[in-house]
Amino acid sequence: MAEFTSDDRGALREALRRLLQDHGSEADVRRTMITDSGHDPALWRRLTDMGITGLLVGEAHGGGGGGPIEIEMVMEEAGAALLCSPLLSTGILAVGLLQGLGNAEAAARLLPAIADGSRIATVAITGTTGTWTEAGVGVTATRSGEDWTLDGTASYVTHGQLADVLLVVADTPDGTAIFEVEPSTAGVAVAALPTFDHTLRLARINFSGVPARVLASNRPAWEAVQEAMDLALVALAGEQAGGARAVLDMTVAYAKSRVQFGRAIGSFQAIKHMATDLLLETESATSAARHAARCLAENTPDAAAAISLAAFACADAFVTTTATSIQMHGGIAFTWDHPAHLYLRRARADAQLFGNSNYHRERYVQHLERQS
Amino acid sequence: MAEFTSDDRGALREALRRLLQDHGSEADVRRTMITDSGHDPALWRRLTDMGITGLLVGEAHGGGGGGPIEIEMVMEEAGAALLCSPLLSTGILAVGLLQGLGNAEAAARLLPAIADGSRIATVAITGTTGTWTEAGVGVTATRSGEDWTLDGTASYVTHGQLADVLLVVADTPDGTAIFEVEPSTAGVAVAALPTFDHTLRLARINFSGVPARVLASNRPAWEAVQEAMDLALVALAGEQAGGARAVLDMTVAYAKSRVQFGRAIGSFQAIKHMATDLLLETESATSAARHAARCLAENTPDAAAAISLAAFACADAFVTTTATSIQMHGGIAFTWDHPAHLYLRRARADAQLFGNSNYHRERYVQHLERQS
Amino acid sequence: MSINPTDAELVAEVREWLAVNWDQGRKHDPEWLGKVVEARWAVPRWPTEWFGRGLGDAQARLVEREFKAVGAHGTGQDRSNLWANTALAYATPEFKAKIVPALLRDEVKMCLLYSEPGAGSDLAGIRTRADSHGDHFVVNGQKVWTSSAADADYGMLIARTDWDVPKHKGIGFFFLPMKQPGIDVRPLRQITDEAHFNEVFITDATVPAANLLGTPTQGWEVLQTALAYERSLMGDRARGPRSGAGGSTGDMIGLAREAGTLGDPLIRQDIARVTALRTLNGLNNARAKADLAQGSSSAIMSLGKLAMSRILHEEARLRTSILGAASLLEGPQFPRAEDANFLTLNAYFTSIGGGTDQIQRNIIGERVLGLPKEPEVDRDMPFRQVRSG
Amino acid sequence: MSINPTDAELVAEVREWLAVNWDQGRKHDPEWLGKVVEARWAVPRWPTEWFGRGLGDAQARLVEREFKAVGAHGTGQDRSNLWANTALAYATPEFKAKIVPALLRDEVKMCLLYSEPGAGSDLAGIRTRADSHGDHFVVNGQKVWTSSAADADYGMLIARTDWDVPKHKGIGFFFLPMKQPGIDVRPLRQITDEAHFNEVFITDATVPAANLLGTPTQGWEVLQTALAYERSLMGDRARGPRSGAGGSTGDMIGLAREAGTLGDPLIRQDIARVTALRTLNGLNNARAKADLAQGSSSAIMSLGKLAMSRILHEEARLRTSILGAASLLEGPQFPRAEDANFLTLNAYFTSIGGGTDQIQRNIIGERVLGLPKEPEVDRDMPFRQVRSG
Repeated sequence: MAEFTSDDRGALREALRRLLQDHGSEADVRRTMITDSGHDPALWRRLTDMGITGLLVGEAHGGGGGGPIEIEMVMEEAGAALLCSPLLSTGILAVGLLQGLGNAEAAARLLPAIADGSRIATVAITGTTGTWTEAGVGVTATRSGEDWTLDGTASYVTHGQLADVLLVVADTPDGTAIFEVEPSTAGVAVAALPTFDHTLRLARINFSGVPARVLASNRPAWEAVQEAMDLALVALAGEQAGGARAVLDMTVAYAKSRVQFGRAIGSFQAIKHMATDLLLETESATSAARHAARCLAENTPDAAAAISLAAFACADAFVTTTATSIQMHGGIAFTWDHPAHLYLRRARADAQLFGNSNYHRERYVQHLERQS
Repeated sequence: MAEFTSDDRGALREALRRLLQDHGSEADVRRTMITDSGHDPALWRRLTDMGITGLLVGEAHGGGGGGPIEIEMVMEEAGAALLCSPLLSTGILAVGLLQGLGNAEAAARLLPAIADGSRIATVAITGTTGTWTEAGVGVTATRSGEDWTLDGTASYVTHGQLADVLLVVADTPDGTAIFEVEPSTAGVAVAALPTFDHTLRLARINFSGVPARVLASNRPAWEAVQEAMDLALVALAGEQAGGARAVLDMTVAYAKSRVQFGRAIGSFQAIKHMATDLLLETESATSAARHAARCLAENTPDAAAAISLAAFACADAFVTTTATSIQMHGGIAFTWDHPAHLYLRRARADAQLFGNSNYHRERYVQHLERQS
Repeated sequence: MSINPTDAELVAEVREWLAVNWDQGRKHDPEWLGKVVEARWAVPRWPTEWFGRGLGDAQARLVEREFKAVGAHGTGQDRSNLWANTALAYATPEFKAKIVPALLRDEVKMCLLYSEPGAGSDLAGIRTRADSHGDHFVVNGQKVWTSSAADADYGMLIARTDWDVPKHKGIGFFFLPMKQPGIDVRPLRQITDEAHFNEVFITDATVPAANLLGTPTQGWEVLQTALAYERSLMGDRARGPRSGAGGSTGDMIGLAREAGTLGDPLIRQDIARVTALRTLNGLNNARAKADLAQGSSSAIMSLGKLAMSRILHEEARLRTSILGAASLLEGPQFPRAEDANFLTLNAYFTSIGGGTDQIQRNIIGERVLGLPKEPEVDRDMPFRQVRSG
Repeated sequence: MSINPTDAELVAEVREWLAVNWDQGRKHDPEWLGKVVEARWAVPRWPTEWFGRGLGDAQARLVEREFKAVGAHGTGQDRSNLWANTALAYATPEFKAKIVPALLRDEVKMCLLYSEPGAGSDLAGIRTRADSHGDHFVVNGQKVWTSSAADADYGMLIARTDWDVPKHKGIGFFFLPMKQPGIDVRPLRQITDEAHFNEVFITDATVPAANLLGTPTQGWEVLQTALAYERSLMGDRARGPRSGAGGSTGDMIGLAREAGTLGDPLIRQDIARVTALRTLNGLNNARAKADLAQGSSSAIMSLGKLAMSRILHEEARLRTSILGAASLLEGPQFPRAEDANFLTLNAYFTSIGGGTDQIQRNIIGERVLGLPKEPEVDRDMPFRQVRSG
């Protein structure tokens, strides 16, 4: 991994923030979210130029060699700006899986194009149950000599309709394995799913006798998938913390300027106390996300616990903050043109991806049990 | 059952309220709760004279022939006044069990003395696990010819140390059965348990080869026990609703009179909004308790659901109201001499007796499933 | 029409009239309503000068019962017709004579022009102005959260007529003609992606002085009367699931069974908790009605909207829990997700609309519990000096 | 003592001094403290006129590190000695000369006489009076929530000296001698059945005018200084389980395992939720410290008390859930129940004491988020006219 100094990080955050101000404003988000692809290729190229899409890719493969700390930071900014992009799928989940598998050939073949933004990859994990566990996998792989074919359905595939490369998690008689499939292969049917969060894209993908290249792993494949999801959860935690912060700032600003009964509504205890509670939620989410990133970067023994904690704490904080924010704004936030609901939609989506809060709380308790 | 008109009920409530104002004031409660017996025999006689102790006992056995509606009402007043008495154990739980068993001999022998307040009875149900289910019973009965002996431990026996008669729920090879034991019998060891709620008395009772009279039932004995507990739960729900109401009234009165920053604290939104939420809790608890009483009195098909609902709704409302009340009072309620903590102690006790809220919520869902 | 009829006489009269005039296939059109008005059944509680019979509430309910029995519409407007009641109470005789029968016959469409972007919780802070020009007023400003404004013939408008008195004291209440050039109605897109409401931009619109209700500065009082009518009618305005397929909004058991999560102990506890909220609200309302029937007013009535707000938010949250990842989706293909997401957003209609939960708590704390009001900084200040934003 | 020593010189000096003067078995008695004061190690940041060395914070911390390394006590009082710092900042030269060395040597016991039954959240609303009689003041009133009042030689007292100015402007700050007839100290029994605090009834007690800190009406300002010292020291004042057997207050897993409820999915979720609160607070504090170390102040600091209040209430609730019916009991026989119940009550010490959660939210909302203050009805009114109750 490359060494990022705190100055490097600060500069990257600042540059990204400026980029998103200029090219990822609320108006840009609204324009982009109603397109089919749901992302802005021009902005994607700028993100690539800034090294964001390849941030996690090793330098040997043309990436920035960043790690969890850097991507968490990037995602705070992405969350604050409601960035519409497949970054989570290609730059984090797919990169994490490819780098974690230990398949040098696949890494060398796929990572450079992901890093330079020319190919978009994603990972198909869960089936129609929407549970991101080994039991939830909905695709089965059958072997015939050296050839594998895939059958079944993957669903809730993030940015599945944009992907040039699908990394498919499938059951085999010998356990979970990972396969590489091009969506154009015969037997692959990619159906876009309409999402409540209009800034997200999800797909259901049917596989019917699809020939697929197995990406052998030098370790149990599900472990590598779980690790990639852990990396994605850290990234999501950052997005949630950043989103919560943006909503809090927006809400506090409104509470200072909106006057009712001859005074700013933020002077009323009801509003003031809600704002204070949201501040605590937001600060805690930020701490949780950054701590999880640091633990994962340093591979500490409690990294798994820290990630589970961040997963539910940040998910709940983002939902609570956005939901309360609408109430605090009153009627204005009940309109489509106000951004509050866009954040609520994102918060509700983020709270489901890769397992909901109850699931992560249970995981967290299991870690606590092992530590106790 | 006797017919109580709404005027009868109003008169009874009014008389009881006056009695408790005169002889069950906070000072009386504080004086009584530190005695060994934890109740005031003189007040007990007055309650007997008013027909309270025998309210549920059939007229044939010298009682008032009242039902769930009347006892719920009585318990609202008892809860408001933090009445220290074994009413719940003897006048409700034991009476309910004796009348539900269908053992005419035992009823004729025991009920008149319970009604006239001269004997105090209780029911020993759970063992040391403190779960009021059939599996939680901690006493075993062994038969030898016509003779039965009891071994084991009953715990959390309400007013066990005051009782002249113990009705003991025990496991037999043929299922649950009910036994009658005098506490003075050799092999019975009654140990008072120190309770956090100083207005309550609980005992642990060890049985070691204790000869006992079986009270045969014309129905499965556990059903009769469950019915007696349902009656007790309705009574407790009334106590909780009444207690919550008293605490709400006390708190609102304080919020009107306490001045800080040059104005009554009840004019601040933080306090006002808390008070409003407590009003909703209290009204809902009152509705739930009275509805459960009515359903039980009329033996409606959804009576069991109504009782479970009241059990958790009233328990939670009483705990929430008392806990919030302390916060709303501030420092003054952190002192021993303020009554707020007495209510909190009672609320916490009531929330455990005969099953906690999680248990009753699960029961409620089971009823909903059957209805759905 | 008999004067001071007995109950039996009244019932006989209304039955006979219905037997002659009502046929089942009949539509509730102005023609039918015209007959009802003419026969003095529309507003039997009202005085005889105004299409009524001067009946007491009990007898008027007998009339309503008979109408209901045959499925006929149009009576009881003395309780239900917000517009007509408000006009009857405050309009000038000339305007009343024109508008009241038209309202009773449902010949004019109405809308409410109360809230403004700058005056939501603080309705008395409106800044739409109505400037007197002798026989008419000229109105300028912006209103919001107006239903049915595009079709309306008149809007019940509150506007500021005097800027030099405190805020409650300089407001006029008008029947503003909506079909005129100065009025621009635009649909207001909600977070649910529906448009049940409008924004109304008013530029130099005119309203005859005769359309003023009460005096030019009595508008706040008129408004309170109108709002009281509205509240007494409102009941539960919350809407059910959009898909219409969700069955009873309270049937979380069925939803969980269908989603395969009914066995989850966490979901089960949550179902108990949330179902209880709705059931308790029903029990509270039943108790309030029983109290009212016995003549004692009940604190519980006021709690209904606040309780419903919590119920709707909690039910939406529970639906989301039950569905899990399926709640990521929307659209007609995914009706359960559509419901959960729609209800999540639409719950704010109840927790914000018609007074936010926070305002409701103020009102209940003050009116029901008798807690003192907050100091109001702008209450006695000339409105011109009141801070806005 | 060298002037402007290098770090190395300073460390050498303190090490040498400790080597000569400190022995391990030594008690922290006034004699030892006297040596520390005399050698100017007690308050190295203070000026040389007042037992100090005028050191910067970094060097003073080097001294503290050396003391700590050998287990010696008594330095760093320029950070930790609330009483001496307050006196140094505001006392008259004559009183300062007398009291400051005594405080540094821990020869006088102190208590705080701030809160009153009528002035809790609104501390500036105190009604204890101090009336000037030339060279002394006569004090009358009642204070509450005082720790250690029975043993104290002096109480730091705020009392009203001028009733005709607004409430913040008529307060004096005194070192009140406690051992005098007019002072009656009574234990205050808490809901936990402990008595860590006192009520102090003050009847015609006297305090020399020399014991006044600042001017007779500068007390509110002096108080803010004293409170700031107190806050910077406070840390987590919440106490652990009374039984002492509960291990880490956060170990809910162990408690549930012992109670046999660790398999309950509801308990497991609750453990996750509540353990997370404590862990998050720790992470927040660590982040705040890191921010401070980097020179940027942090909003998080202010949130600690509010967060801790919630943690303590939630942990107590969870303990109760884990125990179930066992929580009905109390006493040394039932240490787990004793803990759950004690902690349930004692949580209010944090959520009420030192500013209620509600007041904390006001402070955070205003100071951290910059939200505007509420209108204060009594802020500029002569105190004599302020409503009390």
